[in-house]
Amino acid sequence: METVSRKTITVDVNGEQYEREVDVRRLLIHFIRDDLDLTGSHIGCDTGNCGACSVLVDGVLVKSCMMLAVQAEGAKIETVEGLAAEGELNDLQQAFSDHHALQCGYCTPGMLMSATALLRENKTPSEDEIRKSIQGNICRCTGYVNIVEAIQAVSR
Amino acid sequence: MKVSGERQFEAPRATVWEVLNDPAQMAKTMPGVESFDIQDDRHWRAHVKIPLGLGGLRMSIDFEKMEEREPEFAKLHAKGNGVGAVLNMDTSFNLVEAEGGTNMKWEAEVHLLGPVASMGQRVLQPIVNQQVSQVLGALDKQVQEAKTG
Amino acid sequence: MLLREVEYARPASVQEALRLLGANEGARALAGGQTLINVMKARAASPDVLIDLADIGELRGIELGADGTLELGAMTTYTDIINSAEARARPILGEVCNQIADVQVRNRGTIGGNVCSNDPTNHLPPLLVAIGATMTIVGQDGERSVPAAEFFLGVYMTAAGPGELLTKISVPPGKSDGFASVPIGKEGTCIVNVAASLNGGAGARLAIGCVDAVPVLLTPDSTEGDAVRKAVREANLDPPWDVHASADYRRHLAEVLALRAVAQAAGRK
Amino acid sequence: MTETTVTPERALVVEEGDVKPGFIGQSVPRKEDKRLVQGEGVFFDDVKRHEMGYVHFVRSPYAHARIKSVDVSKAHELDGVYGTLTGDEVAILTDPFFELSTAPGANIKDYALAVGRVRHVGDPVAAVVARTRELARDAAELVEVEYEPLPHVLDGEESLKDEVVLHEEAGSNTVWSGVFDWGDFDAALADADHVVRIERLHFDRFSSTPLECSGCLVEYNRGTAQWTIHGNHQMPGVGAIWMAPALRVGIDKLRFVSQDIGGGFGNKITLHPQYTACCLLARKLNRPVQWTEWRTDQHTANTHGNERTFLDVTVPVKADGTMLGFSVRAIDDCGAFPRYEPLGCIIWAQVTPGCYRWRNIRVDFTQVCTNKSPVAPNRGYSRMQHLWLTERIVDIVAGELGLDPIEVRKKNYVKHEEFPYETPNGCIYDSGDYARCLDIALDLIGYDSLEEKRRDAESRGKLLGIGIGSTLDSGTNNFGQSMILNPELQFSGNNEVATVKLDIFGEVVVTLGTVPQGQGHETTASQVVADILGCTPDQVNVRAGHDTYWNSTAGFSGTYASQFAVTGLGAVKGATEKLAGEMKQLAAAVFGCSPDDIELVESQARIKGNPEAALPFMALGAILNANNAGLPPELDVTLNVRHVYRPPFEKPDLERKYGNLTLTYATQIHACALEIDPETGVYEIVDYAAVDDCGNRIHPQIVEGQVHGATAQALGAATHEIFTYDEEGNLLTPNFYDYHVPHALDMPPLKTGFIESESPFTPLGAKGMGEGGGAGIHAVCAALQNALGRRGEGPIVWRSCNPYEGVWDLVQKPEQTRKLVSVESR
Repeated sequence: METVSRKTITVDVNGEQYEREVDVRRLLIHFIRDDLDLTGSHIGCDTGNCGACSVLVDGVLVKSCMMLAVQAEGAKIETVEGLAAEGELNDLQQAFSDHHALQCGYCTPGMLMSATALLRENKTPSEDEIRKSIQGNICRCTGYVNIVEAIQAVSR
Repeated sequence: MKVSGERQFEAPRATVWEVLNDPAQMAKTMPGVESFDIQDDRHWRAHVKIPLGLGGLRMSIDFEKMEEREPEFAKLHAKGNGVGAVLNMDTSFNLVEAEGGTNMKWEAEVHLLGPVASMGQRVLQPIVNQQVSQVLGALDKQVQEAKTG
Repeated sequence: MLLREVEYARPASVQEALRLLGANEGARALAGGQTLINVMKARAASPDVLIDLADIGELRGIELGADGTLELGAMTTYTDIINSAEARARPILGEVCNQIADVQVRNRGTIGGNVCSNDPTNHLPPLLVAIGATMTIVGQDGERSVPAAEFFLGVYMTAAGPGELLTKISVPPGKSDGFASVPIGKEGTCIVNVAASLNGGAGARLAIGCVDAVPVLLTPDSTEGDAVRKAVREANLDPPWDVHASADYRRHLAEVLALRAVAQAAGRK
Repeated sequence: MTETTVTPERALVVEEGDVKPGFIGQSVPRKEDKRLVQGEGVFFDDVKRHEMGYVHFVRSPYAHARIKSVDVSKAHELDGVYGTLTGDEVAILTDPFFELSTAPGANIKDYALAVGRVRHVGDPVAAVVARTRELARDAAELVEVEYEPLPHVLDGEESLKDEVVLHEEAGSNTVWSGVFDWGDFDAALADADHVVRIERLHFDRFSSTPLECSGCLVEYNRGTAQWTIHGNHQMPGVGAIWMAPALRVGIDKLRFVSQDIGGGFGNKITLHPQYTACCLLARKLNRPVQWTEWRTDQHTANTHGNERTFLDVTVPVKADGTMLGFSVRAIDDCGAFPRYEPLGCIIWAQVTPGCYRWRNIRVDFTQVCTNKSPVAPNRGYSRMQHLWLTERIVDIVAGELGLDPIEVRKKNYVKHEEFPYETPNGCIYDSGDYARCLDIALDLIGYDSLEEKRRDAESRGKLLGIGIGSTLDSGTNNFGQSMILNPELQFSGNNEVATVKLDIFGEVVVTLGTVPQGQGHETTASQVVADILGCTPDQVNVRAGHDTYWNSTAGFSGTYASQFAVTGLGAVKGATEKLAGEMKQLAAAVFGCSPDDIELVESQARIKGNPEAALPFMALGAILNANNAGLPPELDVTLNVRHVYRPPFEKPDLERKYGNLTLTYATQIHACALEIDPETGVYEIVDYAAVDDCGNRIHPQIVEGQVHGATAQALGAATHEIFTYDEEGNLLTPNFYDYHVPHALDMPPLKTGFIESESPFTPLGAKGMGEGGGAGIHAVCAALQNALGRRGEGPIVWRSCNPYEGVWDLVQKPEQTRKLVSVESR
């Protein structure tokens, strides 16, 4: 085995197969946004603190700005674009709107992925468990009040 | 940021002075030095990749001898340019004969600019201490070689 | 946010990883990447080659030995530790891992990556020193064990040198441990953290983090307040200054938190 | 449990219940949500163009240095680099941006890139464009800039000495200075029973850091010499006013387009330098160029909030606690370039007395530049800093004289029956009931069980503190106040524009001149249109975002300074009422009756009392657009209507610096309970209430969301968020690693309450209310003071930001801050 600076990778994103050649240095978030044109996931910082880039990789919630695209070789990736089946909002997305859990919507994709990961593991989380599940997702508009309420509403 | 200290060398002052003033020997004391070119006896430039554990910080550093009183005192100015880091450093050495060798009092005033400085604040001091201890260790080796060589 | 050119390989075994690390001068192991990738984004320090350890199965997993010793593979994530039944043999481990950053970081960040990056504000270096863990390092010339207290050498520098890999961390059994910290905000980066362990049999072990390049190990005469305060004062700590705290404030917090960590440890038989 | 229990249905609130007849006043589903929760919004960085180049700015590592040379040759040699731009080119191709200030500020030369000198760390020196983002950054590292470091100055007071001058052409660091003197302060001083003096207070430098950083994709059309800027500029109307003259083109050559913006909070108003550089590059390289700002660039070189030092505060007080006025010397640090400044030197005068009835106020105000990042009108702009001063005065005066800060507020608040209330400098507070909002807030945090809470805290070794923060959110600027700063400026009044049309198939289409960044304009506009036309919000299609060409815009178009509910919806209401009139005229022409006989209800134009005689909207649209033969010639109807809303303002009296500077005043009164661990200085907010009064609420949920978000930003600014520089001029909190904004676990239980004091001055009785949350800073400072101080002793909280070590210092060395305050009793 020798080291390479470019690599062809295949990934499954929201059920669709993609094969692309990428630089090793390309971050997964840039690969998703720029190469695959799935611009739902966002970038809000350059130190891995804000969580706007959160996606699920093989069912595990990660910040895609702290992974290289080549590390996602062969993985099954879920992004916000995959949550609603044919434009029908799922319960979590509907609850975010009903409870005004988003204002500018920039952190919302990351918040939805974190909440999705939480609810898959724990159907009835306490408020503290909810806050802990989105601790890695910064929001500057809502003060988190309605986001916690929206997740509570879906888990009740 | 000011850093200073003292160091004992088991070698006569003249030997320590000779090493300190020979850019080629001083080059060997610098961590991660890759290349070294000497313009004249007062100016030389070093290309270094300072090993920072997680990777190297590439910098080209221009040294200039500011002041010199053989064999007791020397003052150097160093200006380093790297990516995301600009280094301005003034260092001075005082050599005093002591029984069994030479006592060197040194001090350095380090000004670091750019993103590396603003993000690395809390690790800066420990890293500088690490680099200084490596330089002094290497300097000791050079002095021993000069003494026996 | 945009990395420099870098080479990459993803070996399937420790041996293959060692060969690649040895063959490439500027190579670094890539574990969870939760520190290394950020450092590379800032282009502050960039390795030339990344050896991704993700496919090396032997580096994962948590085993509880018959004598109660816990063996953790270097690539075990914080989340693995938090959810592991075996790891409850040393409860402080999961409790502290659960304070590190957030879910996303805990899902990818590894215990090996945490200790090998040895950022002065990390939680695990002082904890592993206090509870007397042992690190297993593998190099071209075989395997050796290094006690945690001698593993940490400097900022981002440990006993695992270039061309070597940390493969395993062994934690002796025990319950009466404590960990106290002042983080920036809730569960943020630590301003000061202190780990304490009382069941080494040889009296209390205290390790103070964030006050030097490496954890500062202290062994106070007893768990009494004055003894603990004396030990911290005699260590004459010289903490770095940064925007969150002055040297004086860190020195003061080290004392207060040492008392609280020891009290917590004493309360947990 | 997080309790947002206090919404319209809460028992505590007296006046809920009278639900508005139509959609106004209801929390209808937000139109924006469907796309945003599916990741289908369009933010500027989502826009892509074939063969676009990525821009990366080369930035100064020095706080102050002369630029001796910029060598881009090595950058050009890198494969994939499309081109570069340097300061010398900018100085030739453009003129400096015009300055609002009088001399010496007027003489400052501000360009798209640094020309001749760099004046703060991060100041852009050159720009490189390349095929990929990574290549652009690689190439930026190959640009060799030779600097000659100059001494720098980082402190406002120090900078006033002009020992180090940033702008040679200005000759001084003073951007603007003036004295404001209303009432008779000397008489008040003579009449006082006590005079409380506070030597120094300091409002720290921070920013509400929107999660989406700034940026743009710029296309240049060589044939028409016209630029299209896909970006997130909050105030394109004014942005174009700066950029067009600099680029030496007509203002119509600049088309701003944005759909979704990831928050702004005032930090996306002064983007004209970076945008101008991108326009030059798009033209020079004849290719679309895309600039995305990363977090570290945003903190080090984009915008900060105003940092303000208050000196020699003097407060005459009567024995019964009545405060007669105050005098203060204020020094405002605007960083390296006054870009939206010096407007901040007058904006605070919209709320000169704060919430209080004192009549004698003297402010000696100076704005100065320093070698730090430039400031922008961050949320609360200039009023927050001043209101923090008035609240600190009230708490310190109460503390020193042994009075209850709540009683002192009640005694000195403007009374409910005194509205509309004219302030000492001629502003008119339209409506409100400050005392009642305070009572609701105290009730929400269980104030009457205060002593019990204090004892419980002490039993756990903690110190309990309760603090109040009262603010006014002055909305809808009269830009005439800028003439007080510089009489030659030709800005006054305000405006916003909207168009409403009935399409051929009867669809109602609305366009706005505003630039929403999360405030839900599409939804609230559709509520107003639906209520006037008698249809439902779902039938109203409001075009998303802003487009200078596609939608209609006006000089002050944009979204800033808490004014949409008044100017934006005022324009929508005006346009819709005209359309309704035209629809009635058309229906009347078809039915042969008078327009007064026609009513618009259930999406139809009907003859009153005769529901069968009805024309659905589709019929009206079809008749006028495609079947208009036979209509009476004098029928002047287009069903496509534009309305510009202009608030009723006069030009201020420049001599006396007197006049109405803002149309509406929303209120926010906050109550904070916190516990301090005296051993470490760590403190935690254990209970919190925010009560809002912004006149008629168009969409209660959106209003409450603004209160939540602004409060969170204030709590961040009060506890950890601060832009600190080291002595080299490096910013030490350049990104979210060290600049700690509140995360989910940091937020306390937040309770909200509200009342609705209708505004007599606005089309819908509503008031702008996005910027009142600053009260959180005042409340935390007051609570810290309450926890640590007792009458006449204990420390003084003199800074707006109090991180743990700051509180530990207050506890350890009370005398250091105690000496800032003195009381002279007669």
